[in-house]
Amino acid sequence: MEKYFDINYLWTALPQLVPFLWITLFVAALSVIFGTLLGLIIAVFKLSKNRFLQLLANSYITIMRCTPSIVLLFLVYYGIPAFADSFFGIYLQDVHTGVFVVITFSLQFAAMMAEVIRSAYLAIDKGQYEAAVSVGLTPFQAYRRIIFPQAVVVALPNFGNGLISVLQEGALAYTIGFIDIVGKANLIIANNYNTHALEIYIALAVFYWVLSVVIAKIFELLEKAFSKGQRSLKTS
Amino acid sequence: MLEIQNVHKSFGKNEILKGVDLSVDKGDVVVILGPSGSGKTTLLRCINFLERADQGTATLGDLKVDLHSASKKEVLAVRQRSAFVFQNYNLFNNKTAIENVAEGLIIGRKIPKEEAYKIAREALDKVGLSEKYDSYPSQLSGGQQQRVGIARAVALNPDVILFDEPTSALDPELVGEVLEVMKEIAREGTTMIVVTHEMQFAKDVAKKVIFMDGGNIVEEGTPHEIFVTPKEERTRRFLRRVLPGEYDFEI
Amino acid sequence: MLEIQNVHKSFGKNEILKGVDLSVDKGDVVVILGPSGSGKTTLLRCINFLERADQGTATLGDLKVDLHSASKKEVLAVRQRSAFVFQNYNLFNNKTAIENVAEGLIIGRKIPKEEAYKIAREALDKVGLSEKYDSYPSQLSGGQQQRVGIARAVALNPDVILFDEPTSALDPELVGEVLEVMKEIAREGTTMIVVTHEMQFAKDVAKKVIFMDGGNIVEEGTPHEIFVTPKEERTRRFLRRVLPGEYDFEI
Amino acid sequence: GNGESEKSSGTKTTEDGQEVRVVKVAYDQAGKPMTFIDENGNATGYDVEVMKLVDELLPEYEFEFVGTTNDDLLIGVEQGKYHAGVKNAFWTEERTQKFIFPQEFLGLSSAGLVLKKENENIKDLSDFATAGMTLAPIAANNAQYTVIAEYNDANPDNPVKLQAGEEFTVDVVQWVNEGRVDGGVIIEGAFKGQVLTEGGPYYNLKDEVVYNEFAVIKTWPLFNKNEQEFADAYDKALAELKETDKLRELSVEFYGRDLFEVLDKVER
Amino acid sequence: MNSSFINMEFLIDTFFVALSGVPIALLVTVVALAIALPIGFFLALTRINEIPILNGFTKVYVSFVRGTPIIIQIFVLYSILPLVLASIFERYNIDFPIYEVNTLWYAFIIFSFNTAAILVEVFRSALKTVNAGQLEAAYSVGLTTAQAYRRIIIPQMLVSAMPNLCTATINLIKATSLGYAISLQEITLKAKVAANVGYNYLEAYIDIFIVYLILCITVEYLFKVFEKRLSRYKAVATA
Ligand SMILES: Nc1ncnc2c1ncn2[C@@H]1O[C@H](COP(=O)(O)OP(=O)(O)OP(=O)(O)O)[C@@H](O)[C@H]1O
Ligand SMILES: Nc1ncnc2c1ncn2[C@@H]1O[C@H](COP(=O)(O)OP(=O)(O)OP(=O)(O)O)[C@@H](O)[C@H]1O
Ligand SMILES: [Mg+2]
Ligand SMILES: [Mg+2]
Repeated sequence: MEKYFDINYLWTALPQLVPFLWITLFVAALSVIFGTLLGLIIAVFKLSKNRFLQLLANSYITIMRCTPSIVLLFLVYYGIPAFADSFFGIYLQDVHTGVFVVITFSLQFAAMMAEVIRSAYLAIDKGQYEAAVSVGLTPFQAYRRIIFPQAVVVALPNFGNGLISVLQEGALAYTIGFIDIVGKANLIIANNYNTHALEIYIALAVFYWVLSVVIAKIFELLEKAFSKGQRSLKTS
Repeated sequence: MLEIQNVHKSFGKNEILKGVDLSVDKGDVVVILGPSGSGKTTLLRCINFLERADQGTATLGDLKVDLHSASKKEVLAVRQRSAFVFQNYNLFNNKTAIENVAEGLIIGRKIPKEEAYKIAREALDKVGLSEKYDSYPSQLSGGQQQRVGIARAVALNPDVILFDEPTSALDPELVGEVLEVMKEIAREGTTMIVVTHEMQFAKDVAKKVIFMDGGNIVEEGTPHEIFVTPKEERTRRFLRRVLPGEYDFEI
Repeated sequence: MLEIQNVHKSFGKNEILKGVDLSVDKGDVVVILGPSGSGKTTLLRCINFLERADQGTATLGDLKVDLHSASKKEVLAVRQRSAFVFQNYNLFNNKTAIENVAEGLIIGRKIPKEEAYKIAREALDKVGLSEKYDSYPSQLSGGQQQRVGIARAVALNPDVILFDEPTSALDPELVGEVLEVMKEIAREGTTMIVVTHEMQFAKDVAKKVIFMDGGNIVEEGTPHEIFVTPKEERTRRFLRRVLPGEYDFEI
Repeated sequence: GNGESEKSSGTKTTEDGQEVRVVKVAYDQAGKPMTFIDENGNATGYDVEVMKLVDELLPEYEFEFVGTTNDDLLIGVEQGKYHAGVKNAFWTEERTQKFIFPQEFLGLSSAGLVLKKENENIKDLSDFATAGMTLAPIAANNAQYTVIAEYNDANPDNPVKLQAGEEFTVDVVQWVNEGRVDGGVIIEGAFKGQVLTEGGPYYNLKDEVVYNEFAVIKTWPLFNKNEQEFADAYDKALAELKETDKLRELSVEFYGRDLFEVLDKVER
Repeated sequence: MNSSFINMEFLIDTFFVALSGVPIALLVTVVALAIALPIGFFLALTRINEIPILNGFTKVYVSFVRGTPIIIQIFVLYSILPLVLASIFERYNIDFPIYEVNTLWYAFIIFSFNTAAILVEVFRSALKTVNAGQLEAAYSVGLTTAQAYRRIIIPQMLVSAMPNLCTATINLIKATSLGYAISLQEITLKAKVAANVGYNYLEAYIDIFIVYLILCITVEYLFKVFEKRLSRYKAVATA
């Protein structure tokens, strides 16, 4: 198999891929920001007492959960411009591919975050809120100063996982011609007449692996930093 | 000082409070007794608007509010004049002991930070926690946590403090320290309503003991009246179950 | 019946048990007292191999085992001749009351299913739960759960039952029903080792009371010896803290 | 497609006052040597270079080349996001319903089988099918897939085992040499680039594998349904180009061979 | 509204084409789960009990699978596996026609490999939710470790694992859509092949979308029913 596996392809690919790493990270960062905001809204809907809003939130989460990313990506990428054009006569075909990528992964991340936010909120004992209002804080102050800081700690690990998964889903963006790190890898492969893809993909895997380990580590540290005063979960 | 009238509260179809009246004079300690499920907790929670009553009024000094339809402003006003000590402490997990005590002063009462911390330190000293200012709740024993809870209430200098079984989540050995602190505070003339099963405390401290059952006040009177010469059969039955057989009550 | 010798156990650098000896005769009830952290739970757990002791032996009837190096078979043998009642019940959450009791009989003892269920029903009847055969633990009150726990132990008809603070997780009102069941079982001649803070129970039922502190047995004797005429200052100090001031102990 | 998209394509005015329409021409950025991005990040390849020549001949148009994937190119041209697209596309009846195929084809493409040296005697698809050989999967959106599928339709009693797959997972030359499959479909230019060029990735296999051409096929640019005018302009320009040797030169440059020499034998 | 934009006839025809890929997608899902469940559980135990070498191995394995996109895993395994096996077979003169193996086998291996790692984490967190007292109680009535796990721990663990298992299954079904990259005759590939003839991609993707939606919602529903049955014992405590 030495005939086929030529490690030189891997070494030469690494430096070519590096500059595109930031595009991947940029897309992930934007998706995380928009996705979190949208997720917050959906979580509020789901927690509300209004049946209709609950239904809305549940349907949204189910649909997102059940749609393969690649399918969602295509539906957004082709569906939104077509829809905007047919119904509103708005021309969106000049919009950069990256925008659709960000929309897709924001939509998906929002569904994940809605559940993360909701469960973090529910994980905080109701007594914390009651104690806060009983010493004369307004409900808003109670959320901001007591509930929110504690919920953040609960949400952090899942948030980290969500972040890693958005990065990974981003690997599909090249299928609509988006040149991030995976797109670049595909271009390198194409320039080798579609040969030696394995080496290039291993290089990619290395990037992703290191990235995810680093992210997991960062979140572990964040969690530690934020959870001062929290009981460690070790049950004696 | 505090007067509650005709409090009704249902959860779904269950009527938990069936028109409860209660009055406490300034500086008095009232102890509420009663079997599990009789509505003691619910009554305290209604007073502090942790639950909305279906009906009823409360008069706290010159402030008169409807327990059902009070406005946000009125709710806040009642809460700022009262304080609550929870059975399971409910200290703010993300704040140190002193931050727990200062929080309500700084944010709720808008007292300058420095002054608030001074008050908080005094309150913690009073409950014997001078060493623990900067400990997080998770670093304190149950008894210490509950003492922070009491300091948090006391620091607010409220018109009335509501205690909901403040010692029942504690190990038997730790009960004593918390009761001691409560007695001390009572002696200083703080108005208190206390739900508890600690008969000795009721005997030593209470001005009035109230026995509740099934959402009603069955009987009220001095500790002696309730413990030694209860009029109602239900009261007697309850006391027999709770007090050890050989318990020899003397006043 | 049961004889324990020279039990040592450390967690990390902390030596929790420092050579404990203990013997119980058939049909006797031994009560173990002691402050929190003195090693009472650890001792019981070592006897049942829920912890491996660092050193020590146990003789259970004709079975003699090394508490440190017993083989899997010996461990199983000890467990099949003893039973444990846990502070927080530890009922099998996924099994009904009767299944909880029958489980050890059917799987552990290989008793035919039908017979096992018969034994289980009798045990549950004995603790007053004839109505609750098919209830899951989540559908039972704390006192009922602990009674199932006791039935589970009794059904095994073990040489000795180990109780670790069986009432301390219960609401005050529910303590009585469990103590009552335990007294009943003691009266039937079951050998029991009981860690508890219930002095009244110790007084009424125990043949021998053991006071532990810091991993050692400080004093042992009849209830009268320990409660009324304790020899050791440490025992006296402990009793003073645990017994209410006016507690007037008479034997 | 739809009417409104036309308005949105930009126009510019040159210094001599002429209106110039900017059109987007998409190309498959992973289609070396037909369409690809060179080391400097510029669009090139046979199809792209021809379109650049067309652009030169059409002063009223300015081409903007947009690199993308196969799938996006097809849908994008159909929807009007791109005005035209080049991807070494073959002609099929169904595709004429979605796109305008102009009168003039863009170039020629030699498709063939990669085989092990020992199977040199397999000259075309029917030999291949008769020998019961296995074929490497072809991406479902690749025209090669359609060619084989059409052969199978025409020869129902002697079909080739056809499997759809994904471009990047199948390294055709390697698979054939390994023995993972008996043969694979490849474009001549790609084969030359991989195997026959010194320094090519599989130059070391030049004596192990062979390329047996089974067809030379015309390839077409695809135009959006509303771009008839643009397509007509293209036709005019391409007819002009075919008068010259320029296309032949490009064919030699990218495919290593002047395919126009066999034009009279081309069936489709 | 532009009616020519979506070709209804194609949309409907292709729906059934896409639907015909469901059995393969489900087959891969079921086989992958069947292989991954015991492996995942076993590895979770090695993690929880901190068994020296296996624990480290599992950590790396899980971190690789969770750290890299599945499409890359699919590709790397699909390329490497036959090469490695072929050279092993060659060395030991085993005459096995490795290249005639159906892609389905690759799919089984790849998705089992991936799913097992996911399940390690699912089971690990589920095992942690079972109170240690349950095991002790089982010991105290004379059950062996194996008996205790089979009768007490696993039934309880499964209940808290159910929601995550459901998610893992749905993600697995969705991930089989990437099987198109290795010529797996599943939903996405079938629809895309159909789309290629006339370039009806948007219609094809709408069909794929609908098929997955139906499939996953059904699975979600089945899990809910099953979970309810499993957690009978958690019946709301009536105080
Ligand atoms: N939020 C709620 N929703 C429904 N029912 C409730 C709620 N809170 C309390 N209850 C019911 O109201 C009744 C009275 O509860 P409450 O907590 O006031 O009793 P209590 O006297 O404090 O009892 P305990 O001594 O056990 O604390 C109980 O039957 C309880 O189940
Ligand atoms: N698994 C363990 N690891 C480390 N230390 C332990 C462990 N179990 C118990 N200990 C320590 O051993 C000491 C004795 O514990 P043990 O539970 O036996 O005391 P106890 O007498 O039962 O106290 P209590 O009355 O509070 O139940 C305590 O200091 C405890 O922290
Ligand atoms: Mg209460
Ligand atoms: Mg203990």
